[in-house]
Amino acid sequence: MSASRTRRVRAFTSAALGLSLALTVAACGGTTQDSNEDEGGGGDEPAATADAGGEFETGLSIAMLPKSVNNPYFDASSEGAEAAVGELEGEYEYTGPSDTAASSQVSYINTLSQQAADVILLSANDPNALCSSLEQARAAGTSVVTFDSDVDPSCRDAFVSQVDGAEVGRTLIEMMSEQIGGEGQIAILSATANATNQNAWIAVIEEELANNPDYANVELVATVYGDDEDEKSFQETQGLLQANPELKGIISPTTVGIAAAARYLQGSEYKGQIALTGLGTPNQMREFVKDGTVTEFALWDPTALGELAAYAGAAVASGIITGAEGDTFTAGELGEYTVGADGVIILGPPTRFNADNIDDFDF
Amino acid sequence: MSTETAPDRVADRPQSGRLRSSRMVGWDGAVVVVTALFIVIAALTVEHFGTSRNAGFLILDLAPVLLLALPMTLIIVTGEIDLSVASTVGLTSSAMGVMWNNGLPLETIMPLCVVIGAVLGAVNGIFVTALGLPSLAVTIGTLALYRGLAFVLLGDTAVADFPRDFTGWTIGDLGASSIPNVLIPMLVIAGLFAAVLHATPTGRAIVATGANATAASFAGIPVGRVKFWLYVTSGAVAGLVGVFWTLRYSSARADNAAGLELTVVAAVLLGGVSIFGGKGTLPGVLAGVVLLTSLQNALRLADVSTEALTVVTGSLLIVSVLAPNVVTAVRTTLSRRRARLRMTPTS
Amino acid sequence: MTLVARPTDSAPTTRTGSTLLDAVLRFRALGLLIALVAMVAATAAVNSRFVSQQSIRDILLGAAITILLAVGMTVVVLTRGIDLSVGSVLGLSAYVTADFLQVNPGTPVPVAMLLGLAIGAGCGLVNGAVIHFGKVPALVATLGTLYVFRGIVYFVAGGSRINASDMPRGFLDFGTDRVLGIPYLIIVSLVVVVLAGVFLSRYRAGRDMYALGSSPEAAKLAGIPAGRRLLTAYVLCGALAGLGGVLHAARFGTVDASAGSGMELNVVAAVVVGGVAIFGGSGTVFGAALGALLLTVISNALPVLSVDQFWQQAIVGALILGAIGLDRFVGLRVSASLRRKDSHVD
Amino acid sequence: MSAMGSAPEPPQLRPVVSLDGVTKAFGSVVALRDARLELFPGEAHALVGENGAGKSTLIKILAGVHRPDTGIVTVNGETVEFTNTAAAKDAGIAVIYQEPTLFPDLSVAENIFVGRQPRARLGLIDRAVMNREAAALFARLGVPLDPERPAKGLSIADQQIVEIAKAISVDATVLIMDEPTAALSGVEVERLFAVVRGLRDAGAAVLFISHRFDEVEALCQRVTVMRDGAHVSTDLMAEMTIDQIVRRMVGRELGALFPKQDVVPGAVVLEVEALSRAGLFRDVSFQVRAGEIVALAGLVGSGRSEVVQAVFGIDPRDAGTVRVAGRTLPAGNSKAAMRAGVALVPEDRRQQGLILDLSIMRNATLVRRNRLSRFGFLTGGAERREAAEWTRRLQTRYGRLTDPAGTLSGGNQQKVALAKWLATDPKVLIVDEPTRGIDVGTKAEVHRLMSQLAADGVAIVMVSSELPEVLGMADRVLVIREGRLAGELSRAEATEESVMFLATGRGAAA
Repeated sequence: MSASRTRRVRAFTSAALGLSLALTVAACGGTTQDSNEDEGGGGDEPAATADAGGEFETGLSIAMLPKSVNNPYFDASSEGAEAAVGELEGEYEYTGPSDTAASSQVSYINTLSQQAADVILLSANDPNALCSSLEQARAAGTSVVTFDSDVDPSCRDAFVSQVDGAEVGRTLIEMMSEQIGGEGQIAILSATANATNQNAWIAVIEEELANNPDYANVELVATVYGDDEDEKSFQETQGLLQANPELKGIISPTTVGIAAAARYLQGSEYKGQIALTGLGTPNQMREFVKDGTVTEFALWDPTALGELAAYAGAAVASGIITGAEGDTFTAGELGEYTVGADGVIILGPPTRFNADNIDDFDF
Repeated sequence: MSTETAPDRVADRPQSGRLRSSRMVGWDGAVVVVTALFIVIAALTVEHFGTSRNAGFLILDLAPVLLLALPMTLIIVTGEIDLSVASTVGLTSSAMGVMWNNGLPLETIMPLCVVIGAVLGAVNGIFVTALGLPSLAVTIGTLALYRGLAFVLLGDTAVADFPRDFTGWTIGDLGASSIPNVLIPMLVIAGLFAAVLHATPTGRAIVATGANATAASFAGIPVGRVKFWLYVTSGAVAGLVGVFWTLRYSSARADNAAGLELTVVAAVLLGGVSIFGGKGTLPGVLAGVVLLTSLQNALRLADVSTEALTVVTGSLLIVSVLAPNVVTAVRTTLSRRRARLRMTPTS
Repeated sequence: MTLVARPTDSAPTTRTGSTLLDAVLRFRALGLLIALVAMVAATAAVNSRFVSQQSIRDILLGAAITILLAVGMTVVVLTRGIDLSVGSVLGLSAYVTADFLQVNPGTPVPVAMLLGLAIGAGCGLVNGAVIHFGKVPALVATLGTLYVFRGIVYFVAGGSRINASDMPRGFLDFGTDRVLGIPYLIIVSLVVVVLAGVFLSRYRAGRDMYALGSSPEAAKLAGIPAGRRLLTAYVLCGALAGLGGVLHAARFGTVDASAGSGMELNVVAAVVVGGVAIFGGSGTVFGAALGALLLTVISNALPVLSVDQFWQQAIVGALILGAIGLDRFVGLRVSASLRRKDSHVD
Repeated sequence: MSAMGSAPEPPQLRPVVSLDGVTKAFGSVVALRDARLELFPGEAHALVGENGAGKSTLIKILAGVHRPDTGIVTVNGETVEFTNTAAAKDAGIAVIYQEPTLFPDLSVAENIFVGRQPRARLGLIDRAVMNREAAALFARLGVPLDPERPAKGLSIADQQIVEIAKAISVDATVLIMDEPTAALSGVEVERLFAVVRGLRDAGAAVLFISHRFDEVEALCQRVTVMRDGAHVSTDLMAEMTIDQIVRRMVGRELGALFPKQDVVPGAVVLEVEALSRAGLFRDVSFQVRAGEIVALAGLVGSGRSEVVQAVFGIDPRDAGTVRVAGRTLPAGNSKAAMRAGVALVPEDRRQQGLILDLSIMRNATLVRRNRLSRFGFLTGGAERREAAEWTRRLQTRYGRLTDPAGTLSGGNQQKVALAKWLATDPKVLIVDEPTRGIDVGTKAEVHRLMSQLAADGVAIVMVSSELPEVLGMADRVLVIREGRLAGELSRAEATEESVMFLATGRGAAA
């Protein structure tokens, strides 16, 4: 019955189109990216003014929401935050998804805002996807402080940055240049291609290479992405070495990448031939520093980062700071910090780890 | 008198058929009751669960699962499966980002996404029906392929600058109420699918196809065509979910909805749909979706750890198939025992 | 008084068909090899380092674990089953073994491997029991245990990661050391492939796996102990995934709760590409191993060829579709020609 | 085939296998009630009965496939309870099923020896020995089959030969054969019988199920008749005539069974011209007039079902035309055929005719679902009314309309299958084996119904393997042999001999 068949076909098609059009809301003129440019940015700044000399409130409920819970880096941050919350006599909770999807974090933000948490300390999986739920949470009275990985400045009160991005980039290229004797080809093994932090640091490295005469003989030949997966980082390292026979060194500004690359070099004929540096944790890298695969690498202290984030969060919730530039607060033993532009609070310069000092750290 | 077909070849069919049908009525009914009970108990015992705001969050969370579960139910009822739905969501989301970056108006992009989804579904449909390949293998293949293409399109970047009019509406509420805007269209679509499955000739054809494809084709049902259009529908709905997902999180990303196919299949099976086809009701599936998502919501609110969520989802999936089997096995044993008791004295 | 005879008096002289099918099967393995060689040659043309000793060793190392899992998956798929939980089993075994080694650094490598095998076998037993006794379809059951086992890893591991420095030196050396230039891991995989190949082709229990997948009804009538064989298949698959976990820990030296996530897709792809019929009954572990090798070569070649790495997953998907489509096409052609040959209507 | 020379040995005292008072029910369908059988060493025993008499169920109980609900099975005087086929095998019982049960992916030799392949050192299978032994078996059967080829692609006859080789390879004390000769040629049957006689003379008991009475006479000493799942009689073959046996199988005289009324045929409704499909049938042409019943006779596997399926459009056709009331039907389009007023009640009602898991109501209204809908919706009322009406007209017995069709007895299932097509008010009704496996009473009802439909002007095409049905019902008989139309017989010309002659291309079997 071809008549009924065509009828069905038509019914399917029209239903499909109808559904999509139903969602298309009214708007006729055509909403394009260009018509959208004035949107975004400049969110509602809190009207309150900072009470710089104020005291921290006690009994604050402070929750840390990491990118994913099964990550030792965030475990270390959580330790610091928990200690700080203990100091402040608040309630601390560490919760989050087991995967690193932004949508999973949204559910947790919603849950925390339902539970009327006073402060959410967030390391974001996506700079934009979380904004709407963060706004809802803030409207319900929750203070949001991001750390490690930021969201759009309009959807949080403050961002605790592990480090000044420019300084990380400079440290990385400096270490590399020292290790390869100031000349030769280098490559970068990064995390994911849209990782905000890594991309910022890589930009600094590229700028240094272009403008700083110290690095005139250093050439960046490739940037590859290991997606923060062991296997992938392994393979990308192999690929780098094969594709670039003249390669002298690899910078891996991510903890997963540097460990995977070190492990690969350790078991290959390139051990000792290729310099490897980047950002890694002492516990992960101790092995490779001791056997000479890696000479020196850097990182900030994630525990201190968590601690500072917790103090910053409590400061916002207590009205000590609003996130405006110039606000100051005291973060326990870490000392006094000043809020910079866009509500950014910087922890401090990265620590360099090498055979001499690595045994002093345990994280 | 010729070759003896006899009752033997498919001997235990009649019995299992009867038991299965009574179990069916029992199972999806049971899921509806359990879901209702669960929500009442959770509202009473879990702090913040019963609030209207949480209900709003819950509805937004379950929307994609629910929408994808509708065509998935129909496909599983025909005895096939579509594991590529979440990847289709990812690919349409990526496509949406790319089109937006290229300056297309959203009003064009959104229907286009549905069409793209339908085309992706049609690819599945062609492999399954025209080439006669097992749908499990085909859709595992397209699961990888579509997700891969999503990354090829958009890489690891995200497109986020969608207009607030749209993103706001997606997560917004109806007027001053706390009923999300998406609830009404969602219910309409669900009602449409329920009507098709349970009260139209097409629905009869779908059920017949799953229960016995040979007999269905002898009854003049174009089995292949039915399946093909279901895959197209599944793709179109996945495209719609891709639009919804992108606007809800104001973020078009290649990895959007990764792994969601498992939740969808779990919810459908939990709702009492037989993985072998031929049996299943949409009210049961709706209850399955609500149960699964509200359970996760309640566990999160009760600060139960993520690992428990994972274990619960997996266990529910197994139990939803295992439990009816155990019930059937027990009943068969009992009825056989009864039959023996009845027959022994007479012989 | 009845009409049941079919007097095919035509002398039964032409009863061929074996040669044709053999040719097809050989063609399948041959096709894989050709694809493999072509891939390697093309990449080597762009960059000769791709065929250096180090590079080949890297590829084999990369394939070793996938091959191991593909062997187990082959056994299960032969019986018309599937095991989607292998990635989670690998993760569980990798973490528990690494954790055990952390506490007991003196443990010899073989004991660690036995531990991984045991953990995997336990998981496989759960799968097999749910599938056989609970009559739950393999797809559903193992999809469920994919979640459950991963949940258990999360539970055991939490947010901690076991680093290279936490594991005994000897164990880590096992992950990188070689005999006669061949890394241990490759040797382990090859031994497993050969053993499984012999088991499947030369032992009654192995042949039963083919029989079960080829025709479950006939298997029942033939009195094949389906339950025991199915349990064996899933235990074997789980055990190999468990062993894979130990190798994973030794190779990467870092284990956290997400080890092996999503690996099932690659393993299923390897098996399907390797010519194992997804509905059971035919295929070999050697084919599956070749399939795993081909996938590894491709993923290693992409960065060398400077192809956007995002293509990798799409290529895996396209390969799955291509492999099952090709098998179907060839199968149809063969059965059509057999039908023509066999028919009594000219 | 000549009867065999040697006189049968007198049965020994103790049966090697016996069944007593065995009942077996599948849901509401009782397959066996009080079945009895004794097999003695050294005897070949025939088991006969109509389809659905319970022969296959009885065999499957002996083979360990089914377990009896009640009753006793003994082997060598000891009560046994087979929990699986392996247990029966161990007890020395080998079965050749009527449908070959081979593993398509395994080699022929392996199919024979699966589970008990010869082993060499370390328990490794010794393929050389296995292939040699298989080749020896084939030599014994006189068939040149390659032991190393896969079973995939073997013809039905060759598959059956592999089954036979499998059974004789175990040196069974009891050999059960369920219509083993259905697909074999005369030469192959002779060879098989020679082997079976050898086994029998060596002391094995043989249970032989066949519908070919010449074979039964040639091979067996005793014959057991079953009807409706129960034991009817057991006698020495020599003391029975075929007429007596048939009467006991049917339970009544033959002549009265088939009441086809005489109808003056009307205009030609169905015209089939030069229909062909590669490998299945070729150049089949016939016409059917309104009010006529035309039988398609022929041996199983001759291509009759394939022809009618191509006419209906379930299967494609390579060449030829089909016209209904002058309009040409497109190839391979069953919907067009349905719209033109063609209905097909297929051969296998469990797999093709009905959807057993669905309710009686859904089955009865499935093909009319579009007509019964209002504004595209089905609310259930119309379906219920229609199903109730047609099940009443066909005097179908059921519990509730919402019960699954699988709960019905075979006869009532067939009535539902008929009902769903009769409801479409067909101009051409094609029925494939309309009374296979249903009880005698229902059989008569179905025949009366077909006769009535013909009288009402429906053109009926009936595929049937039962000669009495063909001879009793058909106005004309078309005989198909090996995919070609071998001849056409008028009602007056059609006899068992003439149909058989055309069907086999030679004299009817003795």
